[in-house]
Amino acid sequence: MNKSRHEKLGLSDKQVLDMYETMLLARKLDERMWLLNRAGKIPFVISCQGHEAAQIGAAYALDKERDYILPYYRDMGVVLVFGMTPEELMLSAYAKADDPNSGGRQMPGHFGQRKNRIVTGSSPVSTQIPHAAGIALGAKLEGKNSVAFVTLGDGSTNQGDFHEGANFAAVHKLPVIIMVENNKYAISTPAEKQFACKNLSDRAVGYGMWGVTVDGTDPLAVYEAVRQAAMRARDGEGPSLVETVLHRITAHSSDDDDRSYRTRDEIEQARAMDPIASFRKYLFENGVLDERKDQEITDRVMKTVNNATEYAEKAPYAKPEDALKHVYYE
Amino acid sequence: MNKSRHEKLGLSDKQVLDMYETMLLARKLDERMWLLNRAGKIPFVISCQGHEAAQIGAAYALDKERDYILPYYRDMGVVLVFGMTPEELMLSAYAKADDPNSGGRQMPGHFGQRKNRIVTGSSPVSTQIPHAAGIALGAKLEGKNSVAFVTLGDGSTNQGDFHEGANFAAVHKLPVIIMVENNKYAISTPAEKQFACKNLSDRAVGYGMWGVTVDGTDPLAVYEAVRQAAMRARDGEGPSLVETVLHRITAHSSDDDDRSYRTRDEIEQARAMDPIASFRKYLFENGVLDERKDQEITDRVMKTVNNATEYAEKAPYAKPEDALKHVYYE
Amino acid sequence: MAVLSYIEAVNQAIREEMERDPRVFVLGEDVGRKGGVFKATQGLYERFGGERVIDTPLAESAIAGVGIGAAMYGMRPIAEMQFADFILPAVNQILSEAARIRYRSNNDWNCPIVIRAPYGGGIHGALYHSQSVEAIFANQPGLKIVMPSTPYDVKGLLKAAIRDEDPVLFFEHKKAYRLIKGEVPEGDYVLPIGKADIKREGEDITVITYGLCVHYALKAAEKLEEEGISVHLLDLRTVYPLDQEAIISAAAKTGKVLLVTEDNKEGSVMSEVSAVIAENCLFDLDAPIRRLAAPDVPAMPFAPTMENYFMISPEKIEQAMKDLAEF
Amino acid sequence: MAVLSYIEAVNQAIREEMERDPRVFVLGEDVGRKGGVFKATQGLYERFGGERVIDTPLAESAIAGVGIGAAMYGMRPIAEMQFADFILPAVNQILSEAARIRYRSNNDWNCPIVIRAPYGGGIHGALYHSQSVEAIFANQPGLKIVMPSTPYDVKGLLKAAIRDEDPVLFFEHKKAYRLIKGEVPEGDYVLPIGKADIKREGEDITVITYGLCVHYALKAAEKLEEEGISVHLLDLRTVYPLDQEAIISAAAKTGKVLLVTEDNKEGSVMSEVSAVIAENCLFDLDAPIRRLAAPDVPAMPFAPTMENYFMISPEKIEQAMKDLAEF
Ligand SMILES: Cc1ncc(C[n+]2csc(CCOP(=O)(O)OP(=O)(O)O)c2C)c(N)n1
Ligand SMILES: Cc1ncc(C[n+]2csc(CCOP(=O)(O)OP(=O)(O)O)c2C)c(N)n1
Ligand SMILES: [Mg+2]
Ligand SMILES: [Mg+2]
Repeated sequence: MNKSRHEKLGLSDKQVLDMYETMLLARKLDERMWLLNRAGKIPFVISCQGHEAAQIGAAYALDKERDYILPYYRDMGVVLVFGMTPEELMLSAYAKADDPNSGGRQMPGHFGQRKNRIVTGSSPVSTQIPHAAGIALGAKLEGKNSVAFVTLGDGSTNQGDFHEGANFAAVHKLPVIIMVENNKYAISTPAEKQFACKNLSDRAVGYGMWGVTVDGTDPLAVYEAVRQAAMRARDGEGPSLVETVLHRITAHSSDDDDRSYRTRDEIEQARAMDPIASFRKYLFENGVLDERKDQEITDRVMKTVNNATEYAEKAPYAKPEDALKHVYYE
Repeated sequence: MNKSRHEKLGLSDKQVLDMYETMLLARKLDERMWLLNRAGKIPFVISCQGHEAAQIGAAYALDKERDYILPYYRDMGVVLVFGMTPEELMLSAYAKADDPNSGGRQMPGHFGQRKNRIVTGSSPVSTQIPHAAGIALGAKLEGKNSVAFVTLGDGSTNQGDFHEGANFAAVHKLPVIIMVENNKYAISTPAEKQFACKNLSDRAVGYGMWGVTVDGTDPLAVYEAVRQAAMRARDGEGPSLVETVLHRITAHSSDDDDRSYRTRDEIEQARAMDPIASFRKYLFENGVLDERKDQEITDRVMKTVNNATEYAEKAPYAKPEDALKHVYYE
Repeated sequence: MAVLSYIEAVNQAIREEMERDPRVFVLGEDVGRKGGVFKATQGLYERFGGERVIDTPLAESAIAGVGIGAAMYGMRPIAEMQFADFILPAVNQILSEAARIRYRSNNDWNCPIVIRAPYGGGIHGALYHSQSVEAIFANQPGLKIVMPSTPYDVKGLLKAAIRDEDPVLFFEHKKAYRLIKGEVPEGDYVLPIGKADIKREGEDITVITYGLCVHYALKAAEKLEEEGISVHLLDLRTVYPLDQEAIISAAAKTGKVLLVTEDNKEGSVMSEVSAVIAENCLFDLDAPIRRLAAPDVPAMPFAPTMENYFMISPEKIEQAMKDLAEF
Repeated sequence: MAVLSYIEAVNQAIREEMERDPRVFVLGEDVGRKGGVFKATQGLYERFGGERVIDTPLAESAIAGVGIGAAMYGMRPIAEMQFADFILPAVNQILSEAARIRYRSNNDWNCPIVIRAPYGGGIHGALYHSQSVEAIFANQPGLKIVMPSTPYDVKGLLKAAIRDEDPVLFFEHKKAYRLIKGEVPEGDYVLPIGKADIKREGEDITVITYGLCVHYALKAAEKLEEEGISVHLLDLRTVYPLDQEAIISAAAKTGKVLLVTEDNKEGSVMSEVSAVIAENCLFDLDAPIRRLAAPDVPAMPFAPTMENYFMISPEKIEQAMKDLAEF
């Protein structure tokens, strides 16, 4: 019998089911956050919806014990794989004191958790690319074989820091993976007003690095590309640029209304290319998943989401004067 | 009889002689400035030596009546073609009040002269790339068919502003020509520590623009490339990236001593590939120039250099309180 | 006169200037079809087209730098930074370039650009969508920084900024956008950049502030009025270069000065206001020059508890006014 | 004790720290084989190799940003900006990132980076090689800014900066590099960041300054001594956050204060010093708080006539001291 695609990639049934469950968990957490936002319970959401395959496919290709990740705001899927718990994500959504990312100081989506090597991020886009080079440089100087995995959106590839960071990593052959989640929009601005190249991976040659464009709705394709990039990185072949092409299913954020710049049709199309649905289909077709198992998974995920929500809702805010803490080393 | 290379390009004998004379003038002005610097008469020199062919070849391919140029500090050859006089250049070297670039406020090499559409420049490298896009945008909005020609060094292509400016120009298909004068050094830092791509024109594809690498010691090759880029620009085909590969004959500037990072051999090699010598050879071989004519040209150039020096030396400095002028519109 | 919100005044000023002068155009992130994330440029894309209302790539240094190039060419660009916090990648273009073009070229070139940006907190914006960034720029000759408080001032000052021959940073308080409304003449008018404005005459204490805090201070002043304390309120409007004359006379008038800013205390524009007073009318003072400002922590946190703790409020101003009056 | 120049003290501090701690490394433009354009890192490439003395691409935002990443990882990067003027492309990395990393992560991450840069004029550097840039940064909690005046302070403070758990901007006056010499202990010592230093005790007037101006002020003070005027001189050393206690007691001591900076006047760090005094010891003052600074023009011109006009000198300080003493 022919091997299935995931088997060819060396992924067991258990692993792909795990990936699927994590994708679903990210989605359901995200959907819950929108509900909470619309109910006035949390002030802001910025979504991973439509990006789950790329995020979880990529994260699975990394070494969770030693690699560093520098996720951007949509990367709930990435941080889930790297060990941030649903409770912790909900604490962040609610801006509660025990949010491990920031103690409720930053908006949700501004990830950071040292114990899991999730490097703290900010709002100004693309500043994390040079950081990734710096992390990789530090690891290299110490002789550790860690990879720095950094993500950003398509629009964000036009920032100077993308260029400077990518170039630095390439000159010094640093173990960096730059993954673009190209959803073809920067808020309302469509890709053709953001860049004029065909693929964003066309930029790789200008840095002398390896580049590839893959289907970002297919977790296995992304897994394969990132695994290859990680192997190259560990082998001293330097950084890579992995472009994943996918669709933003929601508006840019809870503050945005995309009907002013996307047609209904286009939004429907994006929804129709839901990576979770297509991965479910793949798993069904390959006999890894069936209705019963799927229901089990969904139930487990929903229970997790409910518990996390309840937990975070009850958790306390930081005290007002806590605003004064941690400006400098104390 | 076979046509010579310049005839094939549509350049007359007079025109190539003129190019040659301008190259020589740039060289001799530059050499004089070094002498003046070593004699303690002027505080600073930054050289065009080795870059003359690229500068003058390029500038000849532009329209001096309507195009805008945004030169960088080595571009004495470019501004000479665009109408800045040797006296004016010497006034700038001496920091005298009548320096048209800045009234003696800026170091030499910081060009600017509105009447000749030489856009004022600063020291921080690469800021001029977005400016060129802006100039081209202005011209486009006004329906003028002007091209914005902007130059920078190889090291400077690693600045964020190069990336952002190039990308903006490409997205808006603006009539911009970005010319890199790649002398393989940024002060002491060699090219391989600056970028890991093969040619800097490899970056063009990442912006979706036309790119080419040419021999920057050959004025005709550069002329041809820039002419093509200008034609494309005027035809609405957007910006181009022209890389000229050449040699920096002097140290980085009068404040630098390149013996600490270049071997004697290497410096000798750079000198041996002198673009003026090779163009002279070409002109001799094609019967355009002979010893007598060459002597005539050299004499004329030296007289010009002498006169300019004398004139500038005698010219007054700005008054101390002139430092207070022109902060805002008066 | 029509009553407009603060952001409607922004929109109207831009629209009228674009109608008046074909050289005026807008560029920024999402300013076109979407009309800006705050809707400051709403309707302009439809009215003037994509050539004059340009959705740019996500790159602030290019937004500023392309604008600067166009301004040198002779256009009148209005560049939008989506949030003031995101002006920082453009600092080199603004300071090294825009602010120095006239001076470095000995008046041969100039750079008539306006850079608009929404600043300020109290809107659950957290660290990077709440900042006051004026102090970073308020030390750069060649630049002007306008921070209006009322819709009337917005319209008149934004028009003046667009017509100004030099670069102007125009910071708009994002909480004021919809909160603050006021009468705005329909027709064309400009207000002078560089002039402060007395927003309330009073005798006992002088309060100097700008932006949203003007409204908070007015509220507090009304309260104090009931208690018999009369507040003189100066709205700086332009925070760089400062209107020294207006500051000196406002300070000298009551001899008791409270300076209020939403920015962190150390190094804010209020330090300069204090220095001007201390240099010029020290002997008119009956009390130390007080400053009420945000605590010296990097920026406003997200959680409501800490955000409120950080943010200036009418109550905090009222308390500070009372303390000063009783000094 | 050995007599070192200011720049030798820089070099020695870095070398000793690199020997002490393998996590310390240097990155910047031309810092390797060339040893830096001013030779601050001379000999380090030969001693420690290209892995720890890294010639970077010409890209300041990456120099800062890569350094920040390495600092978060746990290294102790010393990033060099070739001239302070060229720190501006890195402002976003320094302010949005370095200064906010500890705060935004609620103490989970930190960023122990040192960013060194030569600043200041009087060396025919013209607009873009002469600037004082501290005011741009001196309003950002999370950051520290050190500007030493003597080789002794340089060594002790640079070592402290390298060992500091938070980001430090370390600005070195480029004219002082070879002009200023002084005794420096051979061994290891650190000086406290955040503490000003009395460089001269006096009774009649107080001068507060930093950097090269400290030496100019000392020179002027010696002159005035001959005329019977005794000058108390406080060297800020750290210009952000300020040593308020030292400022207050130095100001209160004589009641007559002159603040001197080579930077433009409006919005300089001296505004904050003045505001601190006006807030805390107004009634101890016998004269308005004077500021002596560069004129409010964008930057120092190249021509010697205009450069001298712009630049602070011992003579200008002497005159200002006299005027104040006679007030
Ligand atoms: C420097 C900077 N400028 C502007 C913004 C505001 N902003 C937040 S997200 C965004 C669009 C990002 O688009 P893209 O990189 O494609 O990522 P996506 O949201 O599509 O995943 C913008 C403009 C910002 N965060 N940082
Ligand atoms: C932003 C900035 N950083 C640093 C410098 C200092 N600097 C002046 S020229 C130069 C090297 C430029 O190299 P390259 O771009 O290759 O041009 P070249 O001098 O070789 O022609 C450097 C680092 C500067 N002028 N601007
Ligand atoms: Mg996108
Ligand atoms: Mg070069």
